[in-house]
Amino acid sequence: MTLLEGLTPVAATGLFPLAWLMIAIPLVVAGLLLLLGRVTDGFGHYVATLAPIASFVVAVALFAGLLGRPEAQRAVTVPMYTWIKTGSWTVEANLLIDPLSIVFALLVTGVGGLIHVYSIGYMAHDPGRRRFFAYLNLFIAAMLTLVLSDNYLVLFVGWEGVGLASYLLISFWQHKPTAATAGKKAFVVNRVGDLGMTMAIFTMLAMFGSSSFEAVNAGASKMSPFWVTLLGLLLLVGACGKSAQVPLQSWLLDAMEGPTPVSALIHAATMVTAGVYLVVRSHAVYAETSVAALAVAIVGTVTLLAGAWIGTSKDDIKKVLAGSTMSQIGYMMLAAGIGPTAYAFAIFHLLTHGFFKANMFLGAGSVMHGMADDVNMRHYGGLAKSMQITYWTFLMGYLAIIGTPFFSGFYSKDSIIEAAWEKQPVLGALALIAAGVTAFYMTRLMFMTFWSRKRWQEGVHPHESPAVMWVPLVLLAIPSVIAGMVMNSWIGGWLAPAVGGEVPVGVSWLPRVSVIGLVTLAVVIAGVLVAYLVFGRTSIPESVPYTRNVFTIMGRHDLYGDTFNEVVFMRPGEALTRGIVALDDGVVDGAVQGGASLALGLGGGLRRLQNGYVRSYGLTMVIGVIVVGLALVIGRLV
Amino acid sequence: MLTILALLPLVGGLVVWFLKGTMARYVGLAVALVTFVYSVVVAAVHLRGTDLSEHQVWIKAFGAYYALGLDGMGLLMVLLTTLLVPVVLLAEQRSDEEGRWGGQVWTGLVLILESLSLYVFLATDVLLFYIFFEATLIPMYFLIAGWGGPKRARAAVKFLLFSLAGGLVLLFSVIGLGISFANQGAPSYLIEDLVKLNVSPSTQMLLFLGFFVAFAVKAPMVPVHTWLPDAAEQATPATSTLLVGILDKIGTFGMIRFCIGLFPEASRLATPVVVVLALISILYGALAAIGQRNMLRLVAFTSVSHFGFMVLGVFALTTQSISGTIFYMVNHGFSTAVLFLVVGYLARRRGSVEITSLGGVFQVAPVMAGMLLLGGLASLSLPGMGSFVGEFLVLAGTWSRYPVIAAVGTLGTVLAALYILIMYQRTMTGPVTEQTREYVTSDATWRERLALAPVILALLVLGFFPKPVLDITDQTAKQSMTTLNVSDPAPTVGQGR
Amino acid sequence: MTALLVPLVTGDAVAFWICGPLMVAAALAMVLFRKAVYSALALAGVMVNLAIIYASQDAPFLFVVQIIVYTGAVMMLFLFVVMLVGVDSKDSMVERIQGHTVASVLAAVGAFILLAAYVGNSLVSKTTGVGEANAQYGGNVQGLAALLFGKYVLAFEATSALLITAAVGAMVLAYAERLTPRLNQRARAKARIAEYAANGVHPGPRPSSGVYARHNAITSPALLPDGTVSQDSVSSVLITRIGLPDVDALAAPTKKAFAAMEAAQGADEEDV
Amino acid sequence: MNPNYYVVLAAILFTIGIVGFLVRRNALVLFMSVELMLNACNLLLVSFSRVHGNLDGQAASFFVMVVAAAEVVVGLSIIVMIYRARHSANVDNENLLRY
Repeated sequence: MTLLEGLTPVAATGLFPLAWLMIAIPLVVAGLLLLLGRVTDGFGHYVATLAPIASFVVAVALFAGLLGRPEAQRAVTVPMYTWIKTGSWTVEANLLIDPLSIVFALLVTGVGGLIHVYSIGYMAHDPGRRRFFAYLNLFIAAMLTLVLSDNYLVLFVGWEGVGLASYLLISFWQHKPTAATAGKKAFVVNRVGDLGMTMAIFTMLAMFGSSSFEAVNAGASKMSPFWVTLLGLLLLVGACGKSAQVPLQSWLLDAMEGPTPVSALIHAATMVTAGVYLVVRSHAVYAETSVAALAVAIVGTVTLLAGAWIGTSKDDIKKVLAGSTMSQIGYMMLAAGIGPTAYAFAIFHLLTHGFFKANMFLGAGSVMHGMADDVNMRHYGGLAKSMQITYWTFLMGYLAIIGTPFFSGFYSKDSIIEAAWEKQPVLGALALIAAGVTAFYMTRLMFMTFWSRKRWQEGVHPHESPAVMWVPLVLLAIPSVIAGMVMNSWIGGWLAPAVGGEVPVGVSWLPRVSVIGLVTLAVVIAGVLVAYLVFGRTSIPESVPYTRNVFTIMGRHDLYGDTFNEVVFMRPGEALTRGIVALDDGVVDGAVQGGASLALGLGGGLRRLQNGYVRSYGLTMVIGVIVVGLALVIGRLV
Repeated sequence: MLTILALLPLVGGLVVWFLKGTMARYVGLAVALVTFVYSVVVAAVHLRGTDLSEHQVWIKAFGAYYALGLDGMGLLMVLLTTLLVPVVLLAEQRSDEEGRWGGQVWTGLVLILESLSLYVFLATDVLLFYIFFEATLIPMYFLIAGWGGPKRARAAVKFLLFSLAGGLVLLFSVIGLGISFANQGAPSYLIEDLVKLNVSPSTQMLLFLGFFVAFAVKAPMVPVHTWLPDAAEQATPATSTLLVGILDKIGTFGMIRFCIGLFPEASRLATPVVVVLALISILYGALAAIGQRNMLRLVAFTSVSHFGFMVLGVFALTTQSISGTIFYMVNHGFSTAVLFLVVGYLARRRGSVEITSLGGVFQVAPVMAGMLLLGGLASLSLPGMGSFVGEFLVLAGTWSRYPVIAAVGTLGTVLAALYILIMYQRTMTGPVTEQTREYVTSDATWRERLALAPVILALLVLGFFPKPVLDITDQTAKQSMTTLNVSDPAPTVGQGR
Repeated sequence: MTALLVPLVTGDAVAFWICGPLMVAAALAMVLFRKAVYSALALAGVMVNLAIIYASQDAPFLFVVQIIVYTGAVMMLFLFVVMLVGVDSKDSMVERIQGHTVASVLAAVGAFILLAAYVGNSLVSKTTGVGEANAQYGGNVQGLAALLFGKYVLAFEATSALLITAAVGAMVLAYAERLTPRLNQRARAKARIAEYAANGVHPGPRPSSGVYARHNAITSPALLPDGTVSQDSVSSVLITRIGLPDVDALAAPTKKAFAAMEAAQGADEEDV
Repeated sequence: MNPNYYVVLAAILFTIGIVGFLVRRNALVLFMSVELMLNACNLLLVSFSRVHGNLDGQAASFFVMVVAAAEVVVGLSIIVMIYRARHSANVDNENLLRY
C-alpha cells in the first residue's frame, strides 16, 4: 500500500543544516538566564523573547525551503551526532524536517513568540520574571526537540523536556501550595503516560533494533498482530498522559494554577497536542492494528465529551477553557484514530485550535489582568465595553471554536465530524453532540464574561491591557479567523506524504456543503440558543447556585476524576507505602535486630561458662587440646 | 603508573593527618585534585592503547599477585572516585570542634578511603581485590562513627557488621576459588587465569553465591539493605556520598567483574532469581522512599531502588543492559552526590533534615533548591541527564529479553517521580515556614556551588553526549557477553539501520 | 657375668629405674603438698633427678645446665618469691568450682592416654645414641656449641634479646612506685614531737636493751633509774615469743660474785 | 634401653603437671606445674635426640630452658605485683577474669 510508505528522507542541503539553531537558540538563552542570575534581570526577558522569534525565522526559512522542493523530497534529515551507541543499537540525534514537523515548528515558534511578547506585559511586575522566561525558552527548545526529532527516543527527550518545563511553569508560583501540588500532579500523571511511551520505545528497540521513524514505519507491517497492537496501545498511553486524555486527564485542570501565558502556550496550543502528533507520527503502526486505532478514537471521543461536560459547569474561566482544550484535543485524537483519511484533519484542527485557543487563553489572561487576577466568571460581566480589544479578539476565538462558517474552527472540526461519521457513525454522532455542547459552554462563557450585567467585586476597575499584551491578541485573532480558509485546500495535500494520507481532491476555501455539515451547524445553533435562554435572559448569580442537576454536580467535580484517582491509586498507594515502611522497620530491620538479640542471648548463655576462674579456662583449653588430638588420631586412623 | 595513582591519595592522606586546621583542608583538596588530574592523564594514556597493567608476585604459595589493570568499567569507576573525592572535600569542610577527632583526620580518612577504593577498582587479582574490599571498611567505619548524628556509633557498627558478614562469605568463596584452581594446576588468583577455571556446576554455583551475597550486601539489595538508611541518616552527607557514590558501586562492579566474569554458567542459572530480587529492590526501595520522613533516609532508599535497576541490568545479560548499568553506576554516583550534598548544605543551616522541619526553602535559597531539583531530576532519570541513558538502556536491554520484568521495573520510574517531587514539594515550595526563615538565612555559598558545579555539568554532558563513555562501557559489556557465551536477542523484525 | 649383664642393665637403665620413680613421686608430692614451700622443694627434687637422667643419656651439658640454671637459679627464684608472698599460706583443698577436680583428673588421664598413644605410636625401638654426634666436635659441649653458634645462631641471639627483655620487664613489673613523699629527718622529728604533744608518746629513741655483766643479749631488758624494768627496751615480738627474762635471774650471778668477793675481802681484813 | 620408657615417664610427668595446673589455686604452684610440664617436654626432646642420634634435640631443650627462665622471671614478677595489690596469690580470688 502506497499509503504506508512515508517519505524517504534525503540528505540536508542549503539552509537545512542550520535547523539545529531552532533548538539551540532558546536552549542557550534559557541556560544563560538561569546561570547568570540577577545580572540578566533587567534585559533577560527581551533576549528570551527574541529567541523563539529567531527560531521562527529559521523555521520560516526552512518552510520556504521545503516548499521549493519537489514533493518527493520534502523530508530532510539533518544529521547531528550519534547520541547512544551500544551493542547493536544506535540512536542518532538527528533532526527530521518534513511537512508535519515544520508545520509544528512554525506553530510552536510562532505562537510561542507571540506569547513571549504577551508575557513581557503580563509578568511585568513579577519578581521571578527572568526565571519565567528562562523556563519558557526551555519549553520552546524541548518542544522543538520533540517535533523535529527523527526517532522516538530523541522525541522522548523532548517529550520529557516539555514535561519538565510544564512542571516548572505550573508550579511557577510555587509559594502557593496549590500550584506546587498541581505541578507535581502534572509531572506524575505524565510519568504514568511515559510508562507507555518508554515501553513502546523498548518494544521498538527489541523489534527493530532502532527507534527511528523510518525503521518503525518500515517494520510495522512485519510485526506480529499481538505486538503491533500492544505497541499501538502503549503509544496511546503515552499520548493520553501528555494530551490529558481520559483516563489521564486529571492534571490539566489543575495545571491552570500556572500563569496564564503558560496555560495558553503549553496547556492549550502546543504541548498538550503532542499526543496527537505522536499518534499521527506513528501512523504506520496504527495502520496495522485496527484495535489500537479504534482505542485511540474511543479515547478521543470519551475525552471530547468529558471535556465539554466539564466546560459547561465550571465558573473559573481558565478551567472552562481547559475543559474546552481537553475536548478539542479529543476531537484531534478521534481524527487520528479514524485513520489515514483524517490524519490531516487532526493536524489541521491542531493548528487552528492552537491559534484560537491561545488567543482565548491570552484573552482570559487579559481579562484577569484587568480584574485583579480574579478568575471567577461570576465576578465578571459586561466587560465587552471596558475591554474592547480583548473582547473583539476573544469574540473571534469564540466564533472559531464553535464552528461558525468561514471561521477556522469550522473547517477543521466539521471535517473531523464528517470523517468520523463515515467511518464510525456512533463516534461521529457523539462528536456531533459535543459540538453543540461546545457552543453551549462557550456561549455561557461569553455571557458570563462579556455580555451580562456587571458583577464586579469591590475595588476592581477593569481596564484594557497594555499594547504589549493586546498586539499578540490581535495577531492571534487574525489566524483564528482566516486559518481555516487559507489552509483548507492546502493542508491535506501538504501533509499527505508525511502522514501517509491520500491527497484530497476538490477541496477549496469554500466549505463543502453536506448533510452532516448542515446538521452540525444546526446543533451548534441550538447550543448557542440554549445558552442564550439560560444565561442571556436571566441574571447570573454571584455565588454558585445550589443545584440538584446531577450533570452539573458531576461537571463541577471534574467528573470525579480526582476522586477516582484518590480512591483507586492514592489511598492504596499510601497504605502500601506505610506498609512497606513498617515492614522495613519491623520485619526486615527487625530480623536484623532480632538476630542481634539472639546473639546477645547466646552470648549470655555462654557467659556462664566464662566464670572467670583461670583454672576453668585452663580445663577448657586442655579439653580442647584433647579433642583436637583425638581428631588428628581419628583422622589418621581413617 | 597505576600504583602511583592509587598510592597518591594514601600518601596525601597520611601527610594531611599531621597538619592542622585550614592547612589540612587545602592540602587535602590539593591532593585530591592532583589525583583527579593524574587519573585523567592515566585515562588518556590508557585510551590511547598503552597497556598499563602491573604484575608482581606477591604470595607465591597462594598464587597471589600484586596485579593492577584497567578495563572500561574500571577506568570509569576510577574517574568517578577521583572526581567525587575533591567534590566532597570542597563541599564539606569539617572544623575541628564537631567530630570525635579533628578536621584533618576527616580529610585524611577520606583520602585514605579514596586510595583503597582505587585499589579495589584496579586490582586484577582476586585476593588483592578481597583485601582492599575489606580494607575500605576501616576508614569508612571511622568516618561514620566519628562524625554525624547522635546514633552514629550504632549505625557504624551496623554497617560494619553487615559488610563483614558479606565479606566473610566472600572470603569463603575466595578461598574455595583458590583451592579449586590450585587443584587444576599451579595456584593463581589472577582473573585472567581464573576464567579458565573448570569446575562442576554445583561448585561454581556455591562460589558464585559467596561472591553474589557479598556484593548484594554492598550494593545494597533488599533484604540486606537495612544498614544503608541508618548509615546515611547518621553519617555526614559527605560520608554518605562516598558510601553510596563509590563504595556501594563496588557491589555492582564486583557482580560484573567477578560474578559474571568468573562464573558465567552459574550467573546464567541464577539469573531468574536475581532478576526477581532486583525487581523487588526497585519497587521496595522506591515505595519505602516515598514513606520516609528524613531526607537522608529518603535518598538512601532511592539508592536501594537504583541499585535494583543496576543489578537488573547486569543480570538481564544483554550488551545494552550491562553497558547501561556501568553508565548508570557513574551517573548514579553523581546524582546521589548532588542530593546528599545539597541536603547536607541544608542540614548545616537548619540542623535537621526531617522533611517536616523545612518548607518554602525555594524563596530564601533558590540556588540551593534549584540544585536539589537538578539532583532530583537526575535521580528520577529525566532525559537529558546522564542517569536517563543508563536507566533507559538497562530497562530497554531487559525488555529485549524479559518484557514483563522490564515492564514491572518501569513502574519504578513513576515511583521515582513521586518520591523526588513529594520531597521537593514539601521542603522547597509552599510558603516559607518560620523555622526555615530563621535558620536558612543564606543561599548556597560560592564554595558550595563550585563543589557541585562539576557534578551537575557531568550529569548534563553525559546526558547529551553519552557516546564516548558508552564506547568505553561497551568494551566491558561485550567482554562480559563473550565470557557468558550469550548473545543479544536479535531484533525480531528486520534489521534497523 | 658382667658380659651377660651389660645388655640387660646399662647405666641409663639403672638411672632411669632409680630416678624415674623418684621423679614421679616428687612430682605427685609437688601437686599434693598444701604448702608452696614444700611444693617448690619437691619440684627441685624432680629437677635434680631429671638432671641425672640427662647425664645418663649422654647429655652432660644439659645435666649441668639443669642443675645450675633450673635447680639453682629458677627454683631458688621460686623459693624467694614463696618467702616473699607468704610461707605460711596454705591452699585449702576444698574445691569451689563444681566438679572441677573430677573433670580435671579425667581430662589429665585423657591427655595421658592420648600422649602415650600418640607419641608412642611414632616411636622406633632402635636407639642410635648420641655418642657419635658428641664425638664429632670432640665432645657434647663442643657439639652443642657448634649447633648454637652455627645453625641456631639467630634463635640464640633472639633468646638473648628475650632474656634482656624479660629482665627489664621483671624490673618494671616488680618495681613499686612510691606514693607518698619520702620523709626527711626534720619531718620525722616534727612528727614525733607532735605525737608527744598530742598523746604523750615519748619522743626520743627507745632505750637500748639492758647490759649486764654477763648478759647483753637483745632480750635482756634495761632497768630504769628506779630499778624497775623498762618494757620498751625489748622488742615486743620477743616478749610475746619468749617472754621477759627475770631481771633478778640475770643479775644473780654478778650479785653472787660480789657477795663472794665481799666475803673474801672480809676474810682478808680479818687476816690483817 | 627402650626409649618408650622415657616417653611414658615424660607423659606421666606432663599429666601430673596438667593436674597440678588445673586443681591447685596458688599461682606459684601453678607456675611450678607449668615448669614440670616444660621439663617433661625437655625429657622427651633429649630422649629423641638420642634416638635420632643428633644434638638438635638437646639444643632445642636448651632453648626451652632459656625461654622457661625468661617466663619464670616475668611470671613471678607479675605474681609479686598481684600479691602486692591483693595480698593473695590465689588465682580463684574474686574470679578476676570475669570482669
